[in-house]
Amino acid sequence: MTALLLENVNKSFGEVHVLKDINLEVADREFIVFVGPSGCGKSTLLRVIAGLEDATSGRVTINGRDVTRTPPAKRGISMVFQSYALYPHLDVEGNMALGLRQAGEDRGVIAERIAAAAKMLSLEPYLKRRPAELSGGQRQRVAIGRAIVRKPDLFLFDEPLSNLDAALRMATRVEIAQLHRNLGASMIYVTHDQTEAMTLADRIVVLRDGRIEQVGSPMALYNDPANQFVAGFLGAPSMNFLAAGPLGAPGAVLGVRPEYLSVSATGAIQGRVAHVERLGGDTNLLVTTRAEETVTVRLFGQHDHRVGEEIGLDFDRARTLSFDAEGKRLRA
Amino acid sequence: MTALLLENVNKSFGEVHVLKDINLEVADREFIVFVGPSGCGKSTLLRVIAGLEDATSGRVTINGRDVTRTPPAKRGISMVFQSYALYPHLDVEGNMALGLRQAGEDRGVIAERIAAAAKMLSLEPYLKRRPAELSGGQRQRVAIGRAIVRKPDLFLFDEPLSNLDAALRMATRVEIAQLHRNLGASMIYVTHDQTEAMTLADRIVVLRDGRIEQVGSPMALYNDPANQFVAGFLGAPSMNFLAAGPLGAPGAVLGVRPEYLSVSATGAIQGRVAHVERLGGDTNLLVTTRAEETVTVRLFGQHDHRVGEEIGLDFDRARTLSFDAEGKRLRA
Amino acid sequence: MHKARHNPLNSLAAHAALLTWTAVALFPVVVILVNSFKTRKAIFREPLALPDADSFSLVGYQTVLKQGDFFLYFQNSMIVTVVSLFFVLLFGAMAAFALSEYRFRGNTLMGLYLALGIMIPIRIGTVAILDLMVQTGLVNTLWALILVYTAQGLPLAVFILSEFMRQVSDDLKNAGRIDGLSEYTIFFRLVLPLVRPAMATVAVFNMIPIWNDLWFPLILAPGEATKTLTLGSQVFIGQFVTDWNAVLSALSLAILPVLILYVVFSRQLIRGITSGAVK
Amino acid sequence: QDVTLTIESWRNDDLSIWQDQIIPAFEAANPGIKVQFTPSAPAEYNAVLNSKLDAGTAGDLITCRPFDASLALYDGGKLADLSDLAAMVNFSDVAKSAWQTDDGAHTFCVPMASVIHGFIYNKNAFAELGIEVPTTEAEFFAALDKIKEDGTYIPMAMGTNDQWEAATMGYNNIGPNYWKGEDGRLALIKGEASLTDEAWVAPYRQLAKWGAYLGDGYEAQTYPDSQNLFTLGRAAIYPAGSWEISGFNAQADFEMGAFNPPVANAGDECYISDHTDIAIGLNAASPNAEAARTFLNWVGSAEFASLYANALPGFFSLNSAPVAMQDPLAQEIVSWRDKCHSTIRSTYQILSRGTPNLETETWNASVNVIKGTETPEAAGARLQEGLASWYEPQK
Amino acid sequence: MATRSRTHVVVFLAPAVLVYTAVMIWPLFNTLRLALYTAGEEGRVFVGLANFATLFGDPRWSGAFWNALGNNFWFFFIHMLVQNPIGIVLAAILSHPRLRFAALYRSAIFIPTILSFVIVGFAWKLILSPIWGIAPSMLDAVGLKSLFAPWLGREGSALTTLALISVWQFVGIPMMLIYAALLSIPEEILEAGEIDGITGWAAFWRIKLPLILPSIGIISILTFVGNFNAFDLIYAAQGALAGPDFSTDILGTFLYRTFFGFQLQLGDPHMGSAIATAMFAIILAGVCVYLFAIQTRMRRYQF
Ligand SMILES: Nc1ncnc2c1ncn2[C@@H]1O[C@H](COP(=O)(O)OP(=O)(O)OP(=O)(O)O)[C@@H](O)[C@H]1O
Ligand SMILES: Nc1ncnc2c1ncn2[C@@H]1O[C@H](COP(=O)(O)OP(=O)(O)OP(=O)(O)O)[C@@H](O)[C@H]1O
Ligand SMILES: [Mg+2]
Ligand SMILES: [Mg+2]
Repeated sequence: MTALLLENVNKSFGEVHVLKDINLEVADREFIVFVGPSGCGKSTLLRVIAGLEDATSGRVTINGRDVTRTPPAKRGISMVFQSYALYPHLDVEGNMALGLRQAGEDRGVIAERIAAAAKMLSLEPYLKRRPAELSGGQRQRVAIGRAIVRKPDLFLFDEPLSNLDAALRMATRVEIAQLHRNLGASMIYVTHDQTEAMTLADRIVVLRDGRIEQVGSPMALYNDPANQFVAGFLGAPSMNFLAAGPLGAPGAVLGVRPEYLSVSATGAIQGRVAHVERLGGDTNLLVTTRAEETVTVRLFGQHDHRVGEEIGLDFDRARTLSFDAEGKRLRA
Repeated sequence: MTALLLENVNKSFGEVHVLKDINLEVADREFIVFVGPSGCGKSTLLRVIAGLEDATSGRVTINGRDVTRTPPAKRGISMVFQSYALYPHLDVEGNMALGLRQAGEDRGVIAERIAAAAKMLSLEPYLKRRPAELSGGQRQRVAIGRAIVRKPDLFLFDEPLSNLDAALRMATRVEIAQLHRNLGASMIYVTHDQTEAMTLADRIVVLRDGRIEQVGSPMALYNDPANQFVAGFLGAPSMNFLAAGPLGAPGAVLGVRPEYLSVSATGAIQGRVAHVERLGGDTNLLVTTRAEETVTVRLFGQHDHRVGEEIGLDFDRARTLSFDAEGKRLRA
Repeated sequence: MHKARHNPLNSLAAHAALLTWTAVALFPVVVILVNSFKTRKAIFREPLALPDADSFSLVGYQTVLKQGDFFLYFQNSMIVTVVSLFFVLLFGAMAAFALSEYRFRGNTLMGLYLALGIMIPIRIGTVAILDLMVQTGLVNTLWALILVYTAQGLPLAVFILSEFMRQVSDDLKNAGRIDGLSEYTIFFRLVLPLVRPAMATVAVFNMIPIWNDLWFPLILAPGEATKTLTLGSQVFIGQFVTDWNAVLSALSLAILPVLILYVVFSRQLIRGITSGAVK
Repeated sequence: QDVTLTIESWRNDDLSIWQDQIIPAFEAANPGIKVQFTPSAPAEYNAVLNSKLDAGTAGDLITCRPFDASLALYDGGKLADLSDLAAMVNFSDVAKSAWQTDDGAHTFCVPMASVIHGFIYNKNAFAELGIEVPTTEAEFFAALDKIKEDGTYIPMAMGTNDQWEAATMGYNNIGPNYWKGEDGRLALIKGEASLTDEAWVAPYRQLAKWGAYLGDGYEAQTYPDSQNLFTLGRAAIYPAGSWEISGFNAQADFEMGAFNPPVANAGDECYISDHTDIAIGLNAASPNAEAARTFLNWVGSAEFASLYANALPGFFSLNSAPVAMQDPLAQEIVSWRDKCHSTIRSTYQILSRGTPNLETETWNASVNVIKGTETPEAAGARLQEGLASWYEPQK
Repeated sequence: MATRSRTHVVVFLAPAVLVYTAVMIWPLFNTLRLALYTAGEEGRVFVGLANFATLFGDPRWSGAFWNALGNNFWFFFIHMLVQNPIGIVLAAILSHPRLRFAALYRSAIFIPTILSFVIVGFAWKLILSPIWGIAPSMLDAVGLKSLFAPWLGREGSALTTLALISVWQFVGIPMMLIYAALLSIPEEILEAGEIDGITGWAAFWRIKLPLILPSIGIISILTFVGNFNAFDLIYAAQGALAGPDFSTDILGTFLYRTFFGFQLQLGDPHMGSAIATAMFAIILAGVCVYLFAIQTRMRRYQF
């Protein structure tokens, strides 16, 4: 079944056309991640799905029901905000209960659901605390808890981890993945973070300037991007683009991921090391080629290259991608 | 020469003892990075060096001059704040000039220095704009520019990149490294970000709970940590710690970095794959061992492991570290 | 502490400046209070002296307290002040919420309309207001006063509260919407509790003119049963009055209640005002 | 079913006298009628009363200011015509003049009291300094000089801060001797005299000399200041209105005497300002007109006259029936009626109907003259010009 | 949410708008309307703008009006020049992060603001009274007796004295507002300044003051509206005649005297309304100048 169906959704704020003909189908239990540069319309799209903004045109269907004119509360969704948006004057329990109480749920049912959510999120010791008395990670979990207790068909997350520090972010990422597995609900997740997108998504939706550029599984997008934008956007360090001139079709651009380059004295590309980043687990070389292009090489493990060193780089032709001058993928 | 010397620096806020006996020597032109968990005292230490907080006891010497009682402006330092702390009412030029004007510098000198800094940071087109009209990355550069024009002996950075998005952060990181090379000043840099710490630092100072845990070059800390805390803190994904029981000394803990584990049917550790994170360039496997420990394995490139799969893991004994029950490194 | 940063001389100067102004601010109040406890002669001979065994006298307070039913007046003043504040806050907050939260045609115009009131002294509308109260039969009831004070307090309340409400996070209100809260519940359960400090600010600013007003009680509710404290004590502040014991005592008595009300609201006021919204 | 009558008044000082003496006396004699006295502050009385009358919420009985303020209310239909009230026969035409239409055809308030101007002095101080009570201007200024020389007392307690003090206790106190009381006043109204005439300028000339005898900083001295200065025994002479008597009796712990405004030369005829000040009328919209008339008849009775005059010494009855008063100071002052000619304040009737308002201008001129910021002649000229600008007979 | 029901907007606005319109705007409008009429033989007569012609054309009226307006500007000027700077300085001192007893000072300085005008007028009249002698004897104590004068009674000084009393009473309001604005300046900006060597007064002039300019703008316009509506203090201290010799007459007292009458002068609602209309126009003009000419040019900073 389709959890969510967007048909020709458009959204304008006055003059500004922010979302352009969005079509998307999200399957049941699917985990969808929206990525794209800042301002491309990710949050807006999420808010249109939530019903916090009305689409200018187009149709939103959730679980087979047309909700285009339905208020947020009746759409069977939950949303977790970047700022958590916890009710500061209510304790953790109150935060989770408010929506249910409003809906007139039975007291017993409310208590039960809160208990279950608190257990799942290890929030039991904090039920009586207010948001101000919680750490960032705990607040994050409360926000998720508030979403869970409503038992929605569709979860919406708008950059839920961006306020957390690195370590916590990693841990919470794993928790969210588990949650998805346990709850069996569909999720739509907006993020800026490569790693989150790659690791959490069943499918990634790449947005750019209010349009969907490509939709697909993380590996499909990584290995088989539809265009130069998607290719460059995914992967860190990002893909090297070389004027293909000497190596391929004239006018075309050749894309090589940094990890597909290898050091070899006789390599096709000759250059000198401009900068070395030693990350412990791997090493990035920034190499300035003869053609004055900068190429990033990613090597696994620790390596002894030094700045200024002349090196040659080789790569597997089979693993390169070509793009035309407009950035469209040229398929062999 | 020593750019900075900290001798037995202590700092308490009322009852709370935040910095405990800090001793540190920073050489001329050195790039030092402070890392450590949130709240460990990184910012406080930086502020003590800057003179924004007074040390409760101990001595701060900058460039051979005891500055323990000197106000910030007279210490020959510059500081870049996490929030940039630009003067919102002044344009870029004004932001850079204010300190010099206050110090009564000659107009010509001021103009010259600003021009030089703007050139170095590619800020020339924006000199007449105010901070509100700049993007995050540009603001960041203005903050750095403001620090540069003062020609300090010592630069202090408090998480200068943490408000930037991933792409910009990567670019600015490289710029800062170049800046360090060009200016030839000493720099002290606080960050949460692994990659920044590893790539920028000449030496990393690991703080924990107000104490220095270890000081050393990034690779030295990565490969030869003094204790379990440092070992676990550096590296992403972080080091696996296994009860060494079956494999080594009883009571001890064995540390293995995820990238030193390899998949091999006959491996010493048997387990099943609990989760697979496919990042495109590399793949992380979370494996639950027979001993119910979770082990992270980092594989270069893309691999086809599936959740639930039974696998064996092998590792190079030479590359493991042992720690005693208190977390102290046990050296062979 | 903070030796490198802070100069003790500066802090001394700061305290000196503040103490000076505090003295200036409190001096007249102290003069009134102190003299209200003195005999008439002592008030004139040594206005700055504290009352001693000779000059101590409560005659002023006795005069004042036997002049009318001060307890009743006090109660009336309390009711009028508190109920008016309640309506100013409630209606003002509701209107402010509508103006700050919803984009609708005429929003700005409505904001301007609601601000007109601070530009014309409401006193000149007295006759029309009295007419209105006569027609509605509210003359000589506390409701007449409450209505006038409510109307009079609304413009400033709307102005201040809408500034504050703009600062309540949109995400929070949206979270409420997704949780199924109605717009009313969002207002009462989420927004109102969060702007409490601002409400205190408005309360303090409105409380003073209401409590101290002489004009409307005189015209709309001069009856014995509805007299307010200020109206009740004006007997001593009239033109032909030389009984300074009574005057000073009445003034002292009039200072106290506002002072107490102020203390009640002031912690919230400081918080409200320092949360930086009246900018 | 009792009827309750409400009285509007500016006399909040008299609240307890009404409550304790006057109202009980009336209620005892008239069962079934209750009376409430609800005064407001004098400064706001006119504004408040007008608002209430316009809206129909004013009390049944209205305390009447003299002349135009009440006349305007009558013309506006707010006050009932009381010409036919039985008790009106108890009042002389002069007594009623302040509350009649200009042609004297209709009377709309029952006169209650007049106040007399003069000087109250500290008998102890006069005795101490060996000063005789002055009867002529020369003696008056000699006395002032003597007090000033001695320095123990401020010669005269008066301030200019409140303005009306200078006009009422100054100009209108001493003026009638110059403009010959009613003769001068009526001539002015008819347009036969002018404010630039010597008779009207001379009082300013005397006032101009007063400044020297007033206390330090008299410019900022308020009316209560003046009262306190005198009752605390720091000043010797107080230019007074007779309404001060009860307050002064309560507060001063020395003996007081009074003298009427000294005349220019010994043996001259003396004139006093015996100003019809307060009356009471019937709200035309009162639903209790019957009971109110009963009350008004009682106010016009000899019983009320005696009650009121003794409760408030200094408010002298306008009733034709003689009133015996206990207070010696009040007796002294009222005795002037016998030796001098009475008149009312010059500006109150007719002459203050337009803008600029002659009364207000007189306040202003009196203050200016005392302070020396305007010469008496200039003041007279300015007032005359203002009056002529709207008052036909003076054009 | 353009397409959904909007009844709640109406519900939220209705009570305030109803009460405000019925009890404030309608009566005020009804009164201002009187400016176009005058009292004739048979009630009210429509005279168009004749009342305004009188107000501005008849030298007696216009003299009083311009006098009041001029005094009002002086009154406002003193507030701007004394009250607001003192408020700013006090706030600047108070906002010092480690100042002790700050809450105490703040409350004490705010106390005059909550007193009624009657009390303020009375208290200061007593203190400045040459008779009662507090001010003279205090000046005497420091050997400055010669400086004393009956300030409230002199034409030259009465208005300024009253303005200063008003400043005394209301300095708490700008202080609180500026204090709030100062506290909202992020600590890091000030610290950046400190590292740049900008401390103490330099920090105040070069960083804090420019950043609180918008608040100062708001305070100025509030002061303007407040001052041009002022009435009570003058009335309480000097009476409706605003003596001596109208030297403390401001629009508020002029309006009161005209509208409600005074002593023997009868109230004239028609001329009164004309004055009120003129006042309204002046205040509105001031507010518009602020809104359109000043506020739009002033930058507000988001920290
Ligand atoms: N209420 C609004 N009125 C006008 N324009 C808006 C509004 N909300 C968003 N926009 C514009 O719509 C575009 C998309 O905004 P949106 O918040 O969806 O971006 P985003 O992809 O979420 O960016 P980010 O990654 O920075 O959160 C932006 O250009 C933004 O300026
Ligand atoms: N002004 C202060 N008063 C009291 N405690 C303080 C103050 N400033 C910092 N602390 C405490 O000192 C400790 C160290 O704070 P610090 O800001 O140096 O941490 P940090 O390492 O910079 O953390 P983060 O990574 O979160 O920025 C924390 O526990 C903090 O609560
Ligand atoms: Mg977004
Ligand atoms: Mg920090």
